[in-house]
Amino acid sequence: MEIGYYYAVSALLFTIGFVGVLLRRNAIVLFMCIELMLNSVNLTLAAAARMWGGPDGQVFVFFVIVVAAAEVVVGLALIVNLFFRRGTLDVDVPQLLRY
Amino acid sequence: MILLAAEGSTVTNEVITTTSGVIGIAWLIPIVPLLGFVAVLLLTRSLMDRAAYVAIGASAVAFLLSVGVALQVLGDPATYVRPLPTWIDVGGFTVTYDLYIDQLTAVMLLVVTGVALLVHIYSVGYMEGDPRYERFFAYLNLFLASMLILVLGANLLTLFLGWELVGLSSYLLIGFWFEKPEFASAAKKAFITNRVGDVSFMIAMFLAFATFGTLGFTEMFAQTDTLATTTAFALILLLFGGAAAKSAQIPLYVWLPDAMAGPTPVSALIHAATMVTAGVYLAVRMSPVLIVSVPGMVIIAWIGALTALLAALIAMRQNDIKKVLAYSTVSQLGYMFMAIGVGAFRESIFHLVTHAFFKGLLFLVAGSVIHAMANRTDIWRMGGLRTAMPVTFWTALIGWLAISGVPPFAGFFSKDQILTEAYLHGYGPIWIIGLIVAVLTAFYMSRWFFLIFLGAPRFGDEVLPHESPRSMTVPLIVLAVLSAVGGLLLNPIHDGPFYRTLGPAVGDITDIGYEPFGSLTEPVLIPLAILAAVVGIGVAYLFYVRRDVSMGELAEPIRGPVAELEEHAFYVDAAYESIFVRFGGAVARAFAWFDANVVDGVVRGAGAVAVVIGRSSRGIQTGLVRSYVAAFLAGALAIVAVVLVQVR
Amino acid sequence: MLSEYLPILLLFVIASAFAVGSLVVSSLVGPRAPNPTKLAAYESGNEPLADVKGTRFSVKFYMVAMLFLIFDIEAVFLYPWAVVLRELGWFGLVNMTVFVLVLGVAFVYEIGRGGLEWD
Amino acid sequence: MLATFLAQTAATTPIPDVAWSSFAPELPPTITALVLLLVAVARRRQLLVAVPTALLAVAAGVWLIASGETPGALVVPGAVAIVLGILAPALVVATRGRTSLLAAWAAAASLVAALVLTVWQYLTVLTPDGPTLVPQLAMADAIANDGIAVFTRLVVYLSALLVIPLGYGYLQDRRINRAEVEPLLLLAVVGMAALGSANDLITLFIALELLSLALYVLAGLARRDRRSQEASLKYFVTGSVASAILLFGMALIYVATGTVTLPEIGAAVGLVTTPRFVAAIGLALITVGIGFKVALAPFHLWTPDVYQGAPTNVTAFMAAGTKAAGFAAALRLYLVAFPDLEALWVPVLAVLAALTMLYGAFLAVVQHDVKRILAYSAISHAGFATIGLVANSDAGLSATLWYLLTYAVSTLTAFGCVIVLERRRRGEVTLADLRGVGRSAPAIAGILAFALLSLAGIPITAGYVGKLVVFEAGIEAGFTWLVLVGVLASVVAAFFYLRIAGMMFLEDSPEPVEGPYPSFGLSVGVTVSAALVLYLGIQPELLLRLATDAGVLAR
Repeated sequence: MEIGYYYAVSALLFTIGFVGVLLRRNAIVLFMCIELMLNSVNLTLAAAARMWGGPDGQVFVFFVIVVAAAEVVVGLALIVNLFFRRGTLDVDVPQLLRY
Repeated sequence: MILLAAEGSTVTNEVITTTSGVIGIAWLIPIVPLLGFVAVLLLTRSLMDRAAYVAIGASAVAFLLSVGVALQVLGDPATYVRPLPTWIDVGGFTVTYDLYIDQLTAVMLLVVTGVALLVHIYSVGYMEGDPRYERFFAYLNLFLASMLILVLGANLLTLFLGWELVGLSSYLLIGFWFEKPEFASAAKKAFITNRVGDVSFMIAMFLAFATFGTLGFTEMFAQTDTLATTTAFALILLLFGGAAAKSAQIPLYVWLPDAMAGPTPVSALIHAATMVTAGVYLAVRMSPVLIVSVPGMVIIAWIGALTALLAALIAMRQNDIKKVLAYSTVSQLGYMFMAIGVGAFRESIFHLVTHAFFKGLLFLVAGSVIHAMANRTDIWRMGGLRTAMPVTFWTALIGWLAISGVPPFAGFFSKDQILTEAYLHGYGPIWIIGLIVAVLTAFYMSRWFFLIFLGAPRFGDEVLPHESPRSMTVPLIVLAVLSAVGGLLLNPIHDGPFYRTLGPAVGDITDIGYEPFGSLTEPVLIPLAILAAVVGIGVAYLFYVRRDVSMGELAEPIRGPVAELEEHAFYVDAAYESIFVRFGGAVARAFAWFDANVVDGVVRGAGAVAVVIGRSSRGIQTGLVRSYVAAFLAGALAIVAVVLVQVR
Repeated sequence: MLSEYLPILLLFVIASAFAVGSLVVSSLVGPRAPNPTKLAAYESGNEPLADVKGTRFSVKFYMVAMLFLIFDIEAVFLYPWAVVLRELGWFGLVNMTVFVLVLGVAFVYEIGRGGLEWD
Repeated sequence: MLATFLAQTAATTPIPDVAWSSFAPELPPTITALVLLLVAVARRRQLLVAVPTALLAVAAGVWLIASGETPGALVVPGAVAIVLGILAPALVVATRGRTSLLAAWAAAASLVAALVLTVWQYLTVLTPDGPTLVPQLAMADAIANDGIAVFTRLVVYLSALLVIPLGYGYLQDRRINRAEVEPLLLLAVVGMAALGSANDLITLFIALELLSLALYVLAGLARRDRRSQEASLKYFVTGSVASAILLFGMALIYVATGTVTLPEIGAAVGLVTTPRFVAAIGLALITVGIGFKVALAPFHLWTPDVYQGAPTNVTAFMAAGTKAAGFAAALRLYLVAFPDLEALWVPVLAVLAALTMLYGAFLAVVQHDVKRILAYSAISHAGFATIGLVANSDAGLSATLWYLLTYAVSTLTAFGCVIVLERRRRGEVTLADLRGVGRSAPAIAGILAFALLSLAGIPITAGYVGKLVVFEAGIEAGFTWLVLVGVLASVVAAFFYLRIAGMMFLEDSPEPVEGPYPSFGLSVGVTVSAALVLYLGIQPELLLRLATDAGVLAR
C-alpha cells in the first residue's frame, strides 16, 4: 500500500491532538490529546522504519512509548494534585501567575 | 615665530616593552587603592574612623609611585608597555591587562593621584561626623583605582573597563547621601546618560576591532597610515559619542549639574578634576586616529565650542554655589574638546591639567563655604565672607583669577593658547565663540566670587561663618599655589617644556596643513584674550559690587527698576546690559527650561518608552496555558512558512 | 521518490491552518456564556449534595496505574530482547539486568512509600 | 540451563566493547539518585542500603584500578568509586537519621565526583596526545564526547553543585525538604549532561525528557503552594506539547534521511535524493521544540510563570542548567546535522534571537516580582546566547558555550541572593520589599547588585566577558544588525537591573527591616558563585580557552 497514507493519517492524528490541546479545558482530555500527538509520531516512525528497513525507527518507537508512559505518570500526579487542591480539572483556573 | 616652530612635533616615541624600573611595578598603582578599598571595608569595624587613614595612605602610595613612573618616562622619553597577563583570548581576539605608559599617561597619573590625594585629605575635615565616614573613603579609593585603570590601560577594552568602573564608583558617590530623594534621581540620570555613551563606545570598539584586528593602542597606531578616511570618520564620531557622555558634552551634558547632589569633595575630584576629563583623555589618546579624518575633528570642535557657549550662558543665571561651578565645568570641558577639534591636542591636555588645579580648588572652596554656612548653597544669601574665612577667600581669589584667564595665573596660559591655536589653524568662528566664552566665563565667575566673598553679609544671624579646619585649608593652599604658578612653570610660551614633553605622545598634525584664519599674530591675539577677561570681570564688578545687592536675587540687573538701569546707562554698560543680561539671561533661562523639561523629559522618556512597550506587550502573557500553546502553533506555522518559502 | 509525499506534508500544513482558523472563528463567532454548571460533575440532573473533592476517585487507582506502567514498560523491552537474546549474548544479559534492577529500585521505592498499602 | 546458555554465548560471541568512560561522569549522580531513593524509604535501616552500596562501589573501584590496560590508567575513576563507597555509610552515620541532610551531602559528593571524572575524561581520554581535543564517539555513535559535551558537563554539574547548598535551608524553611528532591535533581542534571553529548536523535530525545520530567516534578515541589502547583502544571502542559512537536520534527527528519545519527543526517541532508521539503519542515518543528527548552520568543511564554511559581532553588537550577543543556543540544543539532540547511535556520534563529532579547528586556521593565524580573532576564539572555549559534562558526560555538557558563554563575548568584531575602521575607520578594536592604544587609545587597551588574554586562564581571565574546562572534559572522539589537536590549535591560539595585541602595524602607538570616549553606553557595562571577570576569583565560577548544566538534 502507498506509504503516504500512513503519513497522512499520522499528520491528521497529530493535528487532532494539537487542536484538542488548544480547545479542551479539561486537564485529562488535554492530556490524552498530548498522548495522541506522541502516538501519531509513533505511527510516522513505524511507517518510516518499514520504508527504510533499518532498526532505528522501531527503536525510536520503543523509547517514545517509554517516555510517553513516564509522562503519564508525572502528568497524572500533577492532575491529581490539581484536583485535590482546587476541586477542578479546568486548566484555565490556575491563573495566579501572569503578565 | 616661536609658535610656528611648535607646529607638529616630528619626534615620535619608540615603543619599548619593559619590566624594569618603577614601570615594572606600575601595576601597583591601581592595585594599591583597590586594596585600600577592600581594607577599609574590612577594617571599618576594628579601626572605626582611623580606617580613613588607610585610604589616604593608599592614595599617597599611588601618588608616589606615579611620581616614580613619571620620572622614569620623562628621564628617558618613550612609550613603555608593561606586559601583564592576558585578560581575554578567544579565536584571534586577544586582550591583555598590559599597561601603556607614555608622557600623556605620566601627566594623567600625576594629576589624578595628586588631586585625589588632596581630596582625600580634605575629606577628613569635610566628612567629619558623617555616619558612613569610612564608607566614603572606601568609595574614594575605589574611584581612584578605577580611574588609574582607565589611564593605564594599553588597549581600548582595558580603558573601557576603567571607564565603566569610574562610572560605577561615581554613582556610588553621587548617591552617597541616598536619604535625600534628589540624589537617587541624580544617580539614575547619570547612569542612563552614560549608558547611551557606552553603547556608542562599544560600537566604536567593535568597529575598531573590525578595522584594525586589535584593540591595542600600539598596534592600532601602527596601522593609521592605511586607515580609510570614512572609517576614521565613523570611528571618531562613535568614540566621541562615548566621550561626550562621560565628559558632559551636548547633548549628554545633563547629568553633570545634577550630579552635584553628591558630597562636595566628590564634585571636586570626580566631576571637575578627573573623571569628566576621561573623555578628553580618550580623544587625545586616540589622536593618531583622529588626525586621519579632519571633518570628524571639525565636528568635535563645533560641539565643544557650542557646549562651552551654552554652559557658560546657563552658568550666568545659576544661584547655587555648586551649580555655577558645575556648568562652568561643562563649559571648560567644551573648551578642551574645542581644542582637540582644532588639532591642539597638547593645549587640550594642558588645559585639562590647569583646570584640574583651579576647578578642583574652586570646588573645595565651595565645600569650605558650604561647611562654614551650615549647608547653605544660595550665593545670594552669602556675601562678605572675606573677613570670616581669610584662607578660603585668598585661595578662592587665586582660583577665580585663574579661571577668568588673568595673567599670570594658570588658566590664562592654557586658555589663551587654545584660542591662539584655534585662530592659527584657521577656525575663525570657533575662535570668536571661544573669545565670547572667555568673556562670559570671567563674568559669571566674578559674579560668583563677588557675591560670596565681597559686599555685606546677606545671611541671617543664625549662621556664624568660620574658617574650616586645617585638613581642609591645606589642600586649598596647595591647589591655590598650583593654580597660581602652574601655568607659568609648566608652559609659559608655546612650545614650552610641557608641550615639548607631550609632543611625541599625541597625534602629529603637520600633514594636515593648517592655514591661519587671518593675519593677526600672537602679540595681538594674547592681548585680545586678556581683554576678554578684563571685560568680563569689569562688567561683573559694575553689576555685583558697585550696585546694591543686599536685596538678594531681586537685585539681579534684569529685574531691577528701570531707573536704576538708567543710572548706570553709560554706553558700555548699556551695551553689555543688553548682551549679557537681557539676551544672555533670556538664552540662559531658555536653556535652563530646555534642560529641565525637554532633556530631562527625554531621559525620563527613554525609560517611559520602555515601560510603555513593556505594558502594552505584557498582555501576551495571559497566564492561560492554552494560549501559550497557541503561541507555539503560531510560531511553528510562521517558521514552517518561512522555511518552505526559502526551500522553493 | 519521497517528494511524492509532499502533498501529505502540505496537508499537514493545511490541517494546521484549519486548526488555527477554527480557533479564531470560534472565538470570534461563538457565544460566550461561562457557567459553572458546565464544569459540574453532571451537567444535568441533581447537584451532588456532598463536597466531591477527593471522593470521586481514589488515589489508589493512580498508584495501581503507576505500578502497571512500570511493568508495562518492562514488558515492552523484554519481548524484543528475548527474541534476539542469543545474538546479544553477555552484553544483552548484563544490560537487561541493569535495566530490571533500575526498575526494581523504582518498585521498591513505591512500595516503601506505601504504594501497596491499600486502605 | 542458564549456565549452559552463558557458556555457549561466552564461547561464541565476544563481549562488546562498552566504552563506559564515555559516560563515566554520569554514573555517580545516577547511581546516587537510585540509592537515595532506596535510602528515602529505608527509614531507620539506612545502613542496610548504605553498606551494600559501599561494598559494591569499593569492589568496583578496586576492579577498575586493577583492570586498567596500562597500570594506573584507571586510578582516578577507581579512587572516585572507592571514596564514594566509603562516604556512603560514613554519611549515614554522621547525619543520624536526618535524611534530607544526608541526601544533600551525598548528592554534593556525587556531583563533585562527576566533575572530577569530567576533568579526568578530558585530560586522559579526550586529549590523548597534547592539548588538542580529539572527539570520540561511543555507544554505536549515540554519544559524542567532544568540546560541547565536556563544557556542558562542567556547566551543569557546577550549577547543580551550587544549587544544593542554596536550596537546603530554603527547602527546610518552606517544609518541602522531601527526600525526592536530591534524586530528582541528580536525574535532571544527568539528563542535561546527556543532552550535551547526545549524538543521535533518540539519545537527544531521551535526555531531554529525562531532564524535563524531573523538572516538572521539581517545579511543583511545594504541593501546597498554589503558585508552585500552577507553575508545574503549566510547565508540564507546554513542555509535553513542545516535546511532541520536537518529536514530530525528528520523525520527519528520519522520514527524509533514514537515519537518526546526527552526522549521518548531516551527510544525508545535502544529497539530491533527500526531499528538502520534508527535512525543512522537520527542521522547523525541531526549532520550535528547542526554542521552547531554551525559552526563545515566541516559545517562551511559560518561562515567567514557571520561574516565578517554582521554588526558587529549582528556578535557579532551571535557569542555569536547562539553558546550558538546551543550547548544547541546539549547537550540536544545527552545526552537525543541518549545516547544509543553514540558509534556512540561520535567518530564522537570528530573528528569534532579536525578538527574544527585546521581549525579555522590555517586559522585565514593568515587573514587580524579583523572581519574575529575573525570569524575563533569562529570556533576554537566551536571545544573547543565540547570537553565537546564529554566527554558525567555531567562534560562535565557543562564544555561546562561554556565554552560558557566565550566565549560569551570574544567575545562580542572583537567585541565591533572592533565596536569602526570601528567607527573611518568608515568601515572595517584590521590588518594594527590597527597600533599605542595602542598609540592613549590605553584604547580600552588594552581592546581588554585583550579580545584576554581571547580568547587565558591566566590566569586571563574567557577564561582560560573555556578552563581549558573543557580540564579537556575531560581528565576525556579519550579523551587525543583530549585535546592534543586542546592544539596544542590554541598554534597556540596564534599566531594570538598576531598578533593583536602586531599590536596595537608594531607597529606604518605611518600616524598620530586620537583617536576613543566611544559613551556612546559603552563605557558602552565594559566596562561591559570586567569587566565580568575579573570577570569570577578571581572569577568564583558562575556561575561555576550554570553550575555544570546544569548537572541535565530533562531526
